[in-house]
Amino acid sequence: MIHLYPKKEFDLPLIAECINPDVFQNETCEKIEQLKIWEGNSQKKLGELFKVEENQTASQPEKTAITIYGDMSKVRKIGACMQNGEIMIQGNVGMHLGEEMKGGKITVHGDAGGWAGSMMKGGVIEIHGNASDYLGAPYRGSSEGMRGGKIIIHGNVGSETGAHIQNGMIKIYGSAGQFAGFRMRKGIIYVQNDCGGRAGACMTEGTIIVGGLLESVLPTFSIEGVRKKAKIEEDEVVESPFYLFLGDLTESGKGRLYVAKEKNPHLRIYERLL
Amino acid sequence: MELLVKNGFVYDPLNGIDGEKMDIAVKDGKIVEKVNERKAKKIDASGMLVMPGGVDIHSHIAGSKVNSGRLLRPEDHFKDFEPKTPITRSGVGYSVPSTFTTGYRYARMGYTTVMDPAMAPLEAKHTHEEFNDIPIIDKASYPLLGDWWFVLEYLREGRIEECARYVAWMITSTKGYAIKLVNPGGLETWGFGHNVRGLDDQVPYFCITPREIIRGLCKVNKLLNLPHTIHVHTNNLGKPGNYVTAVETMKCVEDLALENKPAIHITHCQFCAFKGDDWRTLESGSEDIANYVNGHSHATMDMGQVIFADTTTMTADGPFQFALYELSGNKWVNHDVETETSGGIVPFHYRRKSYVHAVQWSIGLELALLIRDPWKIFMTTDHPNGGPFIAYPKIIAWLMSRKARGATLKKVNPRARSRSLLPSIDRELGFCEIAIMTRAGQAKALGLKDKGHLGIGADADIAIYNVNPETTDPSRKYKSVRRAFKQAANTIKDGKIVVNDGEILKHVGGATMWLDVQTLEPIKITEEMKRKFKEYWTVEYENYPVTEHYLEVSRPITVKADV
Amino acid sequence: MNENAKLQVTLLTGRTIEQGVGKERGKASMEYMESVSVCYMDPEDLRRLGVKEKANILVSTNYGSVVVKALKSLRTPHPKIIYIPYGPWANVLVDPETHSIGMPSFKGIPAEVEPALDKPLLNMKELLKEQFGKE
Amino acid sequence: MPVVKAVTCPVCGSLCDDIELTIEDKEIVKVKNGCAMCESKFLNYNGKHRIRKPLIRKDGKLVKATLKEAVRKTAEILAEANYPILYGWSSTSCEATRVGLELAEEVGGVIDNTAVVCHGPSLLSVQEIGISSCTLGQIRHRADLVIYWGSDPWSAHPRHIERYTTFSEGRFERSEWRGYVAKIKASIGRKKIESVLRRLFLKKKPTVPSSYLEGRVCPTISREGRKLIVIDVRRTKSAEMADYFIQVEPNKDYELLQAFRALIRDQELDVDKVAGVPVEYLEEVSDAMVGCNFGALFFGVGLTMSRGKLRNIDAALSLVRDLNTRTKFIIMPMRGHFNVAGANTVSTWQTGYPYAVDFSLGYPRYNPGETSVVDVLMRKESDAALIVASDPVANFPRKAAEHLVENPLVVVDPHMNATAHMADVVLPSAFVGIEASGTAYRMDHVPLPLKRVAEPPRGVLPDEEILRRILSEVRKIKRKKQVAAEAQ
Repeated sequence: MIHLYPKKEFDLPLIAECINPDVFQNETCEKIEQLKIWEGNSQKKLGELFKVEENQTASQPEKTAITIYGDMSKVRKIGACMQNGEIMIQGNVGMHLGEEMKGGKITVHGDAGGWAGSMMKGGVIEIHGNASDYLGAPYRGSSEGMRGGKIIIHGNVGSETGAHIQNGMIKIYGSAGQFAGFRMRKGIIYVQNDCGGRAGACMTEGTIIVGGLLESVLPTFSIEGVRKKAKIEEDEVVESPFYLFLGDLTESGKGRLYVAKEKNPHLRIYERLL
Repeated sequence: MELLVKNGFVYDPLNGIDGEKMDIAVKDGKIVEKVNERKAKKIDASGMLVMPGGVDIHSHIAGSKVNSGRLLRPEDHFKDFEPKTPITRSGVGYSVPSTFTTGYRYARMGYTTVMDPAMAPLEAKHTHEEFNDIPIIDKASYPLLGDWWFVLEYLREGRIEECARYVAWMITSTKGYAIKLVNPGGLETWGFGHNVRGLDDQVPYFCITPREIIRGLCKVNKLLNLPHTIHVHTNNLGKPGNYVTAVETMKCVEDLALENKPAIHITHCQFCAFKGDDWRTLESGSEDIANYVNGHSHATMDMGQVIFADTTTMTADGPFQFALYELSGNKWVNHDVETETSGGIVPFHYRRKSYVHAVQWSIGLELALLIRDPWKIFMTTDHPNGGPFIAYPKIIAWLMSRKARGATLKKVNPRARSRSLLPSIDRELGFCEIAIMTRAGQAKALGLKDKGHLGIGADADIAIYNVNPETTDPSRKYKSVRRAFKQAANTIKDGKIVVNDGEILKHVGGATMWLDVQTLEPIKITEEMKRKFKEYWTVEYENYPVTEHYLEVSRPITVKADV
Repeated sequence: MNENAKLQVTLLTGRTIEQGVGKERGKASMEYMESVSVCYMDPEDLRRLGVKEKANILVSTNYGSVVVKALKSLRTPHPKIIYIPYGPWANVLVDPETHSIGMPSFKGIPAEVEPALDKPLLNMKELLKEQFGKE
Repeated sequence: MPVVKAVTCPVCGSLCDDIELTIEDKEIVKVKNGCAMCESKFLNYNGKHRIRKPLIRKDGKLVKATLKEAVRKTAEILAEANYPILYGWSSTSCEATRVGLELAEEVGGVIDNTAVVCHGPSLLSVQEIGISSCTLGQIRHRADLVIYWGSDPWSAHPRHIERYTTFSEGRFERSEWRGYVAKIKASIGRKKIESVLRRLFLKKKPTVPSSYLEGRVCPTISREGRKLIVIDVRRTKSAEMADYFIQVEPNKDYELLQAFRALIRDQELDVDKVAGVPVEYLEEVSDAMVGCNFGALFFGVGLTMSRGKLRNIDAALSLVRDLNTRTKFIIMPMRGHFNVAGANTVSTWQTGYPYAVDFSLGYPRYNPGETSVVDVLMRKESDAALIVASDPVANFPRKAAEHLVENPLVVVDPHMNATAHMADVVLPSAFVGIEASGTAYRMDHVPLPLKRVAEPPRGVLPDEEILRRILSEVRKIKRKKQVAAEAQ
């Protein structure tokens, strides 16, 4: 198991794709210290910025684990493209965490920057604090969003969560910003608390479940009925009445938007259509 | 500076040299008889191919459309980038590379001259500004004139000589090189969202047909004595059954050809060689086209080969691009230009497993192989429409090796495979034919006298490829051929060594070639023209022309017209 | 006049031709300053606030507060919508949140307006000094 | 007195190129054809707020310095920085931006232009949807329906309507006000016409529906010829000229746009009102959209800056794209600064990306939100700044400006603006389009030459030249550093 300790408080943005269990695997501390990392516009060695410690363990999964202690909010692309192993961050972390991740697990005991789990294909990301905008969303200009895996956020998230998601699951136990599930094509987004407006804009398929207040439902969604419960996954079902909307009409979509009935009295006007 | 390329196998088809082992001498940027061997810098090319620098007759590398394509596709650049070095500028690549990268990548493949085939005259300054930032290679551009209101109006009235004078004015004002027609008549019609369906359809409000436009501009081209023929992107491009339109287009200028000289260039012919009634019944029309071309001498064409990759289609053919958007559902850019032309962009992924795409891939190669005379068909991908130009080495391998074709054919859509003519074609091109299709023939068709050959006085643009024609059988060892053409051992531009083993050694500015068309009597800018100008365009007459100040390395070519 | 009057409004910032003309005269010019240190309001709202035109008012948002001069809007009615031209005064108030797209929120910001007859309208230099402590 | 014709106006994105300037004793004394902003610029550019000498901050005060010192100081600041930002570019020439990009690459900085706080969201949406557009002449010749959404051309692009849209004279479509304007033009001067027209419009009875005029019968758009529709949160001056005005609730544009998208697909809505506007009004407008021969939708920062930002544009672009299956329709952003389109254009051809380009890793990277200047400032990451022809202290939210003024700050500008007041080095520059030539791109990407019609003050150079000097000085410093490093 590798432990990383930042040697200073970072001001400049850092690009650290090398912090990845696949890269660290079977490397000695000395080799890991030599890995390249960008701080602002200069290239540095990982060892110049981090103290690297190895903790000998016998079990295979722990061997490929990385634990980082400290504020990493300036450090970007940690765990990008990772396929195996585990990263744990005791502190905040910067943008593009686990970008294009294919497997393994990342746990953050703090907040994460934008584009966490961007274009993710597999694996799990669990963030105990908040996450910023574009969770699981694709790169600019691309419509290839998250394809698989699971993202669990215990805090709140910013806007455009799960934009262009094609499969996989995003669970948010706090609140979400605007445009959750923008142009969603498949998969599930669950928001336990409140959700900013325009959820599911331009979605064609997939499911969004809002357990709290949804600011407003787009006029291009039509009410389908009231459902007694909504299923997130096999062992997670929310038992409370939900309004079910279908949309987005602008894309001739058949996406399903569940909105908790009790928390959203302003949607009662739709009941006359049922 | 003097330079001597020693002991290479020289392929210089325009001078009848077919793989002879010889030296090429260079002085002051030109090929010379000989140089002082002791003083000259020597390049040992033994065991290698020596060819004139590559010439590309049709590749969208600059201008407003290309730049909109760049802007449209950050996801296309995202993973393909080139960092700055002490010599080169940084940039991004894949299907629509940034300007610096475009120059470097062409030079790395041994190309030294590239023609951008579509310049909206109103936005010509943009093309030239980008040319200044495309290093190493020489460039020129063809203004889009087939739907220009002046052309439509003068041709309708039969005032061909006046039309010719205005075309001359336009080519010189935009610093252009040839007359480009794209879906003639169709682009004006697209101004209100419609299209023409064939050569004899009327253009609304203008009472003229595509046939009359093509014939008219073909005559204008002759009156002006332009070095290249009219460069035509046919009507009905990209529609099943359009091979008929392509053949008719060539036929319609048959009588205008003089002494077996070409009178028309049909560009990216693959896209207009479709047989069948719809996409389901699509098949290759390559045989019909090849038969026609083999029997006539007034037409040249380029392939427009499809590569299986994600690319960005961009043409001035607005209605075609819209159809492509409807077909693919991908993002779509449209850009109509007042009184002149239109344009469109749609990203497109050619997939091996798609029946239509696999048929298209086959058509391009069939055309190149069924047309017997390599001086009539040139290698292009219509970059980036069929695929990015960096795929040229792949095409060379397919053309030179049945085995290479077979290896790809194995992986394509089975229905397309079973219908492809490729298994029945044994022809494998040699290095000389490749040299014709990738430089000599293109330079000849373009009328570029100093390019595409290594005769005395030619520009010292030379490509050296690390493959030995005596010991390498391209038919079997197509992979080493592909590798060799991907990264030239050396590229020499104007007598300077700019590339060594695929690495850029020098960032030099390439020239912009343009025609200074001199009419018998100078073009008078009448009050009528000025009035029309104010009516037709939203810019002032004085601000329209591209002044020479826009060309950092200007290479004018004077043309004496007959009007 | 109602000393305790406070109005909850939506703040828009944007371009005006006066600001455009003033800008071209020079950003340090009187014209520029006079064109951007104002707030256009619905006359109804002015009445509700109990202030006359050209009176100083204090506009506050979650991000800051600034004194500007109230002007009657000609483009009425737009109750509860106030308009401040782009410039250093507006910037004190706008929402810097970019939602990760690079663009702060310049329009549609919840704000509060109150009369501020006793508070001075700062000039450009004073405002910059107050905001950034540099001159 | 010499008259210079066909001058391109370096003020807004309309880039009118028919300005006539009368020059007397090397000074512009008269401006013909221009709008109020144009006149103001050409007649007042050389006023008392002009910077005439380079300034360097010493002991907290800006003091005069030589150009050489100022360039040297600038180069030192940039060469030593680990994450510098280079911002501005939309009020200078493409030629200057070209050098600016080279400089940014050399110093490994982030180069961003003012599009980021203007139509940046539009570009982001174009990258997802594409855009159906054209040059402005197409609209002049063909458009029988013109819509301005969240844009007030009367104030921000004063001659747009007259030159390119409703009041312009095209081949297939006539100007709506031709007879009118021509008649008055004969008797009185052009300037008066504007005020006459203005008064006329003010007198015109409001036939406009708005959420505040509920209960009225839904007015129909039945007029022949070119129609003008304005959609905005306020009744702007432009709105008063319109045949039809829709007042949308602030921050509800997205809902309205999406509703239009559904309506033109003949979908029914569950709601009666969208963004405060009754659906029947919307149906009227969507019928007009589908029924026209050539429609044009211009949108302004009213859409890019309000809630939804890029997604408002996403919906607008999608709406127009969808309309093309029914008729011909185009859409265009109303670009603000005269060469913001040019700054995007040059940046795109050199780097592949239109703005917010980060060179810190030696190659262009782009991700607005990450590499855009406001975000970099808000995260306090930059450690130096070069501002060219822009005034971010006056344009950025205070919190972003706060970090900017803490950075070593260099300003290249002809005028003393708020940012220059805060700077450590101020380099005076010539006015592009008046004292320096170059190229600018109109909002529809038509390149136009900028003329040099007057002399800059003695010793004052154009941006392009200043940047070249900085670049060469930076290279000198870096070479020295390298030599020193190698010697060790």
